[in-house]
Amino acid sequence: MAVNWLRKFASRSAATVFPVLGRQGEAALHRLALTPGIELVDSPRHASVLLVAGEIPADRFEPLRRVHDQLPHPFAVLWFRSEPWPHLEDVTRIDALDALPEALIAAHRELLLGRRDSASRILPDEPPNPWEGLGDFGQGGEGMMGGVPYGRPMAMNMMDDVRDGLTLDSLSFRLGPFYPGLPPGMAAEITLQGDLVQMWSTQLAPYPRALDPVFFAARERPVPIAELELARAHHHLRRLFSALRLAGLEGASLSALRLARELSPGSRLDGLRRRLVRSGFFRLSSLAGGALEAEQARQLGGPAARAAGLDDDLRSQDDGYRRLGFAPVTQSAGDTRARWQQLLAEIEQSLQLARRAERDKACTERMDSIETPRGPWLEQLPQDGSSLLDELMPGLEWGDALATVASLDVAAAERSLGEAPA
Amino acid sequence: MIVDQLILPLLMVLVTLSVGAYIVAVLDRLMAGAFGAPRGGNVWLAPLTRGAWLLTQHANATEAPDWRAWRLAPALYLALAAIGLAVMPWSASLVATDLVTSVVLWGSVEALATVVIFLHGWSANALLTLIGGYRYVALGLSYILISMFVLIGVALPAESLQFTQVVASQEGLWNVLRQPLGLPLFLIVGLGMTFWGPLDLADSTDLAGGTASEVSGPPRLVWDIARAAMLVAFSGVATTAFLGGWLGPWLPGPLWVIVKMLAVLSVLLLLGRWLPRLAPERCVTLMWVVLLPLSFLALVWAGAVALWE
Amino acid sequence: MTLATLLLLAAALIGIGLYGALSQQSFVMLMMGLELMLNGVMLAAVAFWAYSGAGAPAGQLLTIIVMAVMAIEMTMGFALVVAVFRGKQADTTESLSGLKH
Amino acid sequence: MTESMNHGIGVDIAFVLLAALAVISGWRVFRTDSMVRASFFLLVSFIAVGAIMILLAAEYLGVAMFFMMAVEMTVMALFMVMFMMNPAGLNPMNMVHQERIAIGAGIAGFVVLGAMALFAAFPERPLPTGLDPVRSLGLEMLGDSMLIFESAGIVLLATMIGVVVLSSHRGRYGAAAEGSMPPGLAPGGDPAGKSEEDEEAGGGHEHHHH
Repeated sequence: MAVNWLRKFASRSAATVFPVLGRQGEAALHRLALTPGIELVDSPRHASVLLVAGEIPADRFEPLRRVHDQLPHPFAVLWFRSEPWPHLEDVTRIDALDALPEALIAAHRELLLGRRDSASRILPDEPPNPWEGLGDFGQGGEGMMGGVPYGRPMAMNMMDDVRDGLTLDSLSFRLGPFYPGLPPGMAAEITLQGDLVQMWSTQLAPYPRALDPVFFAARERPVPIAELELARAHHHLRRLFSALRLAGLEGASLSALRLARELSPGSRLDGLRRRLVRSGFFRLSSLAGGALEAEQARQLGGPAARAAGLDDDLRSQDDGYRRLGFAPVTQSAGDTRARWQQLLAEIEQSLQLARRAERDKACTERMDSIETPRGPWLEQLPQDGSSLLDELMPGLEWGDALATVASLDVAAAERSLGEAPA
Repeated sequence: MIVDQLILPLLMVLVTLSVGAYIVAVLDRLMAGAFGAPRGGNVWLAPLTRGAWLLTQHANATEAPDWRAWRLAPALYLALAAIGLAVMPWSASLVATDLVTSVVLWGSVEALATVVIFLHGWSANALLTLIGGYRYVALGLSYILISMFVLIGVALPAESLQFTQVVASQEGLWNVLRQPLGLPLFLIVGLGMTFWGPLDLADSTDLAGGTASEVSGPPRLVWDIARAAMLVAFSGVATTAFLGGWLGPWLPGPLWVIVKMLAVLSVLLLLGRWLPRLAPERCVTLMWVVLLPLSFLALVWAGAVALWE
Repeated sequence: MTLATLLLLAAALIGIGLYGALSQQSFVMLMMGLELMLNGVMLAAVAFWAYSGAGAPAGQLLTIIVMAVMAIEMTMGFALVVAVFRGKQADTTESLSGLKH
Repeated sequence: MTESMNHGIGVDIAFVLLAALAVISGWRVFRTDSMVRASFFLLVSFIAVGAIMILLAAEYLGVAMFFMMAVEMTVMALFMVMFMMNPAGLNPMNMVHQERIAIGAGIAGFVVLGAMALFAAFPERPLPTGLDPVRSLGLEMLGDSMLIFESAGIVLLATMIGVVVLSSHRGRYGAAAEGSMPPGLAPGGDPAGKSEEDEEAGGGHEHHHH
């Protein structure tokens, strides 16, 4: 009786959702972030609903199984534009973005009211490896150190340590592909020493990021510059959202998302920029580090390259743009802070161009070279650059490392699978 | 006698604890709404329904945790917050335990909090929780030092280590004016100790929740309540040490304490929503290079003023 | 709670500490044994102060000095351990034969 | 708080519980599988003794005990982890030598001291009523015994300097005399971590090597 009352009361709480992103699943994330009654959480332990958004490639099934089993009972699983695994009972698949928030809230509510059974575990509850004891007391190695209990090396450094005489814990682990601090789909083997990244090796490249269809249209025919520039600003604003969320500025991150949603040539970035400056984002946050060498910047292209001082921008070769008075903006430092300043400047520039282009009804003129928000598109679309992180990450503090990853758009670009964003 | 000395003070602390934690949750939601979080649902009901949800959720297990420490850590943190609230006077006579060394006891609450937060991160036997625990230990020592220097400063004019005496010594002039550096420093320490907002380095988003990233269900509820209660305890001690506690015209003493605590809480929660999280490296530098010398200065200032008076 | 019971408790703590200090191989655990012994000493000092010292402040003072000694013991101990560890990668008493000759 | 001296049954119960806690956790220190656990068991033992001190009206000492030992044991736990001796208790830990002698010595110590406690006659001079222990301690520390404390302060300072010298002669990043630079993450690599100038100037490419 009392329990029933408690559950009834609990069913009015916000639905806590842990999103597992598949290919092009980010649209769901951006929609849910602005929906009242839904709370996106960073850890599967904090969620009551697991949302599988987008197609999950087969090489990420195993991690998905593990994330699935990490949700505490009772929990529900929803598949959004993704094929549920056939052996699961009680699966819910949603394909319409507009129906998603309500489905999530309903799943949470029904779960608590007992109208829906909790999803059951997939993997057996046992250590991934057997205990491998060697020593007198069952320990792995000599004395009480060393060995591999449960098949896992102990957090100790048996190698010669170049950093200091102390065997301060080198901690090796694998992060991703569903860790919210990394780009969707990316996984890496990381060795930390204290708070410092000692080694980073990218294991799974992030999913390609969808480009707005207007960029593909621009390869075939002249398109209005206003439309192209708004799509660019939209792309950048959504990246700003995840970075600001990571930096602990939830309010500002949501206003970036709102700005993206209601983007028009009349939109102004001033409010968001002022807010960021006043909150001390550029001074207090983890933004030092992640400086690109000239060669790395050229390889990556796009805003990251311009933030490192290269003024490569295919737009300056287009007569349509030239008539609007376009000149690339650049920064010099090339680090994370410079990249965010660059991104803000580019969003502002895009909005300005969009206003002027709308007034002049300007269209693009070249079709063989397009500057996408991700980088230049000459013969082929911008390719994946995540291997760059292996060189860039070592030596950064953990906070700086994640902020650097967020500031770099390393994912490849691809055609949007579904409908165009509104 | 048992009723007077045990049950009533206990009740008082429990009520402050639960009401305080609830108010923190509501205020924080209001602030979040003002800063642009999607509005929806009832702000006054939301913390309660969330609590009910966590009560119905199972407490999960990790692989080979230190069960005892893992389950105890949230409860101990809550107990520390309760100790803080117990030594905080509501009026000259209304105080749960009027220990003669209550200022030092509060200092030891801060020191023990370091232990408890580290245990919470360490005992889950998981990666991100461990990093969160270490981060806190690396910073915790500097928080304790700053707070102790500042609190010794308020004990000087009172010539006592007792919070009731500290308030009594502010009859003429509140310490916030007598020792202008004290309150800001103390509030920064408060944000650090509860890892709230800009100083949320132990339970941060870049660690997917840090020390709390592996807990669910009732233990998580206790941990959340404990953090909120610790913030309340901090605002209580700040009110007592710097804002003259129960002193004030017109209103009865306890009401003044409540008003002042609410004001301090609002400032803390506002800072929490307004500022981004500090980089840990920058935070260490800030603490040791800027704030610790400032706290020395605050102490010297307090000593000079005490001699001059 | 009488002087005798308090002193018995102190004796028990000192006994356990003595066992630890003598039996443990690792430096840090050895230091823990010492600290536990000092814990007993402090308790005895306060017990004497309360029951047979007529509240002479010197009793409390002794305890404070023991606390300071503990802090010193720990810092010096750790400094030595760090120095030895860096030099010899040793953290147990057996592996340090240099001090014997 | 002086009424705790003419103590009632509550104080006795509290004492028995705290004494049991102090002894059991003190014993667990040497019987647990993990060094972090060991140091926190020691902390529990200290806290129990501190609480007993508060029962004995030594309020400052008891509370100071919490304060000092919390910090001390945290540092201790961290050092354990740094030396990586089985911090998490994943491997059983039993590293003892001369255990029989040690047990014998421990028991002998307890018996001798216990016998002294039981059979020696100590003068019975309880705390005078109206004594303010904290005030009397403060007056003693900063009045008559000022000299002792000044010298204790100097000893502490000397210790600090000694510790720094001992541990930084060969510093974290190499010999102090050779200009300590963070080493690379690989042998012969660029120094890891950033120097202050790099951060402030924001100049991406040039590194300021010293």
